[in-house]
Amino acid sequence: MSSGLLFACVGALLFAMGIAGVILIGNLLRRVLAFNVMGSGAFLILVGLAQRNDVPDPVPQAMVLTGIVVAVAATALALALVRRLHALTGKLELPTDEI
Amino acid sequence: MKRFVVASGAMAFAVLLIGALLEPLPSGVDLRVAVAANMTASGVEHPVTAVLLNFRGYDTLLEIAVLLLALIVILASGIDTTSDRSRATSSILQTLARLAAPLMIVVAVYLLWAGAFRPGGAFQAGAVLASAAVLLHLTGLLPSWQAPLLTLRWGLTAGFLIFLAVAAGLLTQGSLLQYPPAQAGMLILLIEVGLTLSLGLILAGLFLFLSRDPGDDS
Amino acid sequence: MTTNELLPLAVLASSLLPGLVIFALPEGWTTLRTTLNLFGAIAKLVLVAVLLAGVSAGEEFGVRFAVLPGLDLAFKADALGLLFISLSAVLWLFTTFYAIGYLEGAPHRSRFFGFFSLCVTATMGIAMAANLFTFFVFYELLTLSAFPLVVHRGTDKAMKGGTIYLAYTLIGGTALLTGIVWLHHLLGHTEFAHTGIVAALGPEYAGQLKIIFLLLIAGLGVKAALVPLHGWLPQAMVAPAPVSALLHAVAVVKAGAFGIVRIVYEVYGVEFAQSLDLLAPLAVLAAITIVWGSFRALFQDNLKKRLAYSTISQVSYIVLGVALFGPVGTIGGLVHLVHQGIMKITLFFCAGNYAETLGIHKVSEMNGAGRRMPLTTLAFSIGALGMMGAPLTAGAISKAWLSDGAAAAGMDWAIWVLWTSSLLNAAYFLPILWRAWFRLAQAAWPEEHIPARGWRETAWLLLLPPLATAIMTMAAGMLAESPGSPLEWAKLIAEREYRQGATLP
Amino acid sequence: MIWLILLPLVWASLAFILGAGRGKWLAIAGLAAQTGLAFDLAAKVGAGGTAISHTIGGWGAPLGIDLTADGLSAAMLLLTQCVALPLAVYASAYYKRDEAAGAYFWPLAGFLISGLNALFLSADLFNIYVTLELVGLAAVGLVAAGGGAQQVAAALRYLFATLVGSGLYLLGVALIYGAYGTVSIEVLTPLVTSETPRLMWIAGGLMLIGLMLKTALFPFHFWLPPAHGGAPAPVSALLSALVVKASFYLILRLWIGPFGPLIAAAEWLAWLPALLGTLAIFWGSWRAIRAERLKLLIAYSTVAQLGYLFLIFPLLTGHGAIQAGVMQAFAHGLAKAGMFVAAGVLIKATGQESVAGLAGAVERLPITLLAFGLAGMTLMGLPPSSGFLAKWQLIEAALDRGYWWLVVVVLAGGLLAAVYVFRVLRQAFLLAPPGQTVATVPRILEWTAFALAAASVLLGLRGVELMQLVGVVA
Repeated sequence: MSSGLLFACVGALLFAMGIAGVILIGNLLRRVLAFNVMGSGAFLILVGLAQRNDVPDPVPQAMVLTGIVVAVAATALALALVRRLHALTGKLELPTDEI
Repeated sequence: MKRFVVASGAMAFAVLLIGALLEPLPSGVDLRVAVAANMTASGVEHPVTAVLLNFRGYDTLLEIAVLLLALIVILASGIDTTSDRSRATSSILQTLARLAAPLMIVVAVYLLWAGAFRPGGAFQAGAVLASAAVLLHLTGLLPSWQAPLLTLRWGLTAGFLIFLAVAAGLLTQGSLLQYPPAQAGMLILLIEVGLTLSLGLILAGLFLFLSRDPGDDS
Repeated sequence: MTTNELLPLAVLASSLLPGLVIFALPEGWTTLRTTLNLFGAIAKLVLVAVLLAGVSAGEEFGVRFAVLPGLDLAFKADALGLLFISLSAVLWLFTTFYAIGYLEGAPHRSRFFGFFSLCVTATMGIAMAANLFTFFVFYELLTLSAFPLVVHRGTDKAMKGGTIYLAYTLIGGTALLTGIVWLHHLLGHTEFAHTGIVAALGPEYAGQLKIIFLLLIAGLGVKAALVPLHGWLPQAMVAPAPVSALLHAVAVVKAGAFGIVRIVYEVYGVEFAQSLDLLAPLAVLAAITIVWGSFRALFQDNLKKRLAYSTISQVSYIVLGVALFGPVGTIGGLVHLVHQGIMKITLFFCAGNYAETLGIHKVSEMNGAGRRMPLTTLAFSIGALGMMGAPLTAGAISKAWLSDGAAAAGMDWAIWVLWTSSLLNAAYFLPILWRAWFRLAQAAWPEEHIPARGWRETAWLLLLPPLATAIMTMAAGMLAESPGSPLEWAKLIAEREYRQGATLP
Repeated sequence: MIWLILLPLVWASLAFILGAGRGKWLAIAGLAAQTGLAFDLAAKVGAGGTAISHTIGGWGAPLGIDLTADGLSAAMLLLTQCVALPLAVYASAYYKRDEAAGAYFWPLAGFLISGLNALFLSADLFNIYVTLELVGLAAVGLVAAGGGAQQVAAALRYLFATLVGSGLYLLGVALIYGAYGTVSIEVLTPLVTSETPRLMWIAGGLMLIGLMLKTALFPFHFWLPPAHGGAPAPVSALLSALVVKASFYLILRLWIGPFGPLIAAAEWLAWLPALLGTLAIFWGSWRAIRAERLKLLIAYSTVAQLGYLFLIFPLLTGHGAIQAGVMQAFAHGLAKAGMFVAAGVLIKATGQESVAGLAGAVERLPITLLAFGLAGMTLMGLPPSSGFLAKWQLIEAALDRGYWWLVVVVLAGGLLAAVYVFRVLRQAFLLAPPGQTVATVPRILEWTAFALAAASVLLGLRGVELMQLVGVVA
């Protein structure tokens, strides 16, 4: 197994863990972290899988850089909203009642 | 029950995906060749930077828009306007931070310049700048930010607008972001300088706008 | 665009444009609103007159627009359509006068007249539709624009009536749409044509065509108030009198009946429909409706509800006439489309006058109304006698042709149906006339709004329209054989609808 | 066509620089210009009969990124600008000066619209991911802007849904790049065959599920009603009319593009979206019929109406299905925008959020009610309206293939829509309760609602050009 493929397999595991976390975890801070784990998994697969014959491919690397910035933006936004919710309700979980 | 279902579902998905990853792949396009072939025309020497700011520069343009957007959303969702609590910080930390900050700026400039031929570039440089600001803030030297004033708003958007202006200006060449090979290096540097500044401010803003404690703990 | 293309559009515009302007008018601008209304109504009459002259001279009027590739919004003013158009246009004018008087000082008049004009526009569209798609567009537009009129008063009772109305018509519309799209799918078009279009399909489609016929008739039967789809009509009588008069006696129910005429003659073709054995069941359904409607009318104390059940019964005369295979029945049905409209609107105008002048809503309150309001009651009597088929009225002509048609078609049972209905008509109308003319009035009227002044028993605008339509009822009966009468026009249509050329007695 | 992306970015940034609550004229002027551009592009594509492309940076796919405007893209761009312009006019009068919710409306709306335009034009899977995030984050920001706890909670729920959705999409893109070394749709499509590796199937599944989550297709609709029902009226309108359509467009684009061979190999797959669409129609209508709050009713109606869009998938192998889908997208886009802004006027004027509080509204706000009624007509699919044409085309396409149950679903959905639309209208026609006070609202709010609703009806009289445009493929 080439190192790239190994990265990709780890990425698959991370993605699965992350998405399970986003679905299951009630605490919003931890849910944001789970989302980041999920994103990292996708990035690992993108870079790892494209790395055929162990020669790196700059295109997915650039894509991952773009993806990371987008993820940073999303994370910051999520954290801001979580803080806002905390300030307004004093809770770190979404209300369960459906409107 | 739900935990079990979701966890086993995720597990099954991972197994399925890894199984598929291990299969032999069809022969597709190999962009490494194309990138290498066009490096000379790209205006930079590092392939990742070439992809980021030239071949797929449009992605980067939109990416900066996303980052700026995130900052605006944070402002829009409402920031606390309660008074900033003074932090008890030791003078040793403050002194160290005062020493570190100029050094970090130098590092940022180096990263920016290095981006043309080795790993580095505007985003990394901006991140270092931002972390300098965060460091100063955490040691109590830089107050957290309130609703941004005009100068700050210009600073936050300048990098993006420069990028946009260059991109649109190059429409005269035939299409968006079509750098003439001769000036490509210059223009990319111009964009990167603008971006470094604005990205530094935006990233710092993501922290400093939120860094007000309305609560009573922590 | 040539004049012949523009004219059908102008007929639509003559009610649509005033309607749209009226919506935007402030409530207080009564004069301008009235002027617009009357201008539209008169302009429409002029246009219709031009069309009538043209069509009888053999000219063709039509225009079409593509809505989607392969789907056209198409209009044509043919003889059959003009029958319905002329009826609606004439009665619209009278109803406009009546409504101006009826609603004087009432709130929301801009809204009322706006939607009223829309309803008339929709009716014109139905009459001039040159294919089923166009027909459906205006058919549903009529459904919708009549809703605000039904619930105009805004009371809980009005809402209940409106909801029932919608439930029936929307579900009916869905059935109709299903049939139309299916037909469009089979044929690739749904253009109306003399002697029908579906015969072009091979015999292997007979089963599908029967189901489509059922869907179409079910959809149209709701508006035509065929039993058992009639439940909405009595409930919709909560609407103000002009609405009941024009829409529920003429436009809406006739739209259904007219649709059935188009389907039988110009989509299926009467001969082809007969060969599929579709006409006899339709005739039976119409017969049941005729008897059942008359029977139920007997037990209604509320005057407007009694009239509503009478409408249910009478509209099915048209359907019966259509379903009687043969030109004589056709003429009877078509001429009744006009005659029933004139007679029933007279009755509704009068019912509105009783309610508006004296507060009379029930048959049991009618005692002595004839002495207090002789002219109104005279008009009412003419209308009622016409409904019974008394000699010299329009009703007599309809019934005579229908009976002859039944005999010609070999359906003698239908004659008995007509006789039964006439007897029942008499049974529910004569007591009203008896009470009005020969019983003494109560001490006080339920709620007297308009005091009598000399000759003027009620407001002029309320009195003149029923008198005019009553005179028309008599005229249509006595001058039936003269050129330009509804009967002559119906004969013209029948000649064109039968493939072999009709042999008229 | 590139200016359709750049212009909103420019006015969004300038509006941000101008400061909180400023920049509305800039935005309206920008949108007016964009509307002109969108019409121009549609005319060019329609007249030329072929797609128009723009190679960014002059590199060309697969190294660079291409923008392509075929009939479908041009139509969606047209819809976006035509809805956004009236909404901008509406919003400029809707937000009071110094209202917190409106402080950053203009920059956020600008980024949202540029994201949408970029998405509709992009022919590059990874670039589409970035635009998806641009749209998603801007939409979340608009929901959260200046809101209370409920709105922030709704925004968070929405944020996680949209992030998971785009995360799944991104993983799909990663797998595709791994398998074929390109993310250009044009380059990729001929490479994919039915003997594609399993990776491609997984990628397709992930992207489809991710995008369905973002489109709020049943059962992924959980986030939509609180977000669309809780946001300010212009935001709800933008979200319901346009944002959910973007991910639908993308599903359609992928379905008929790179994933075509996969679906041809397993035709039963097409029934999955149709089945979910059917459930969405019934469930969404049912909840709309039961909803107590007016805006929640409209939001559930969106859930139901989105279901229609997914009914076209089993029909894509025949004729006219895409046309039906685009017509439905237009019908719903215009009508739902009109309906939400009409509801915004009603709520602003009466101060009541419940359906029951509407009694007497027809006397006080006739134009708004007329707008609501016209929009409702389109949603019910009654003629003459674009909703009717969409339904007609859908039924015909279904009959062509002999799928009778789709016909039944479409017709039953229309009747259910009538139930919830007339639930509102009926209430509005009741006599006003005594002592009710109605605040005056700017007339322009009423008229923009009317314009949108009227457009949704008028399109029903002339759909030929639009359908010809949609017929233009690369």
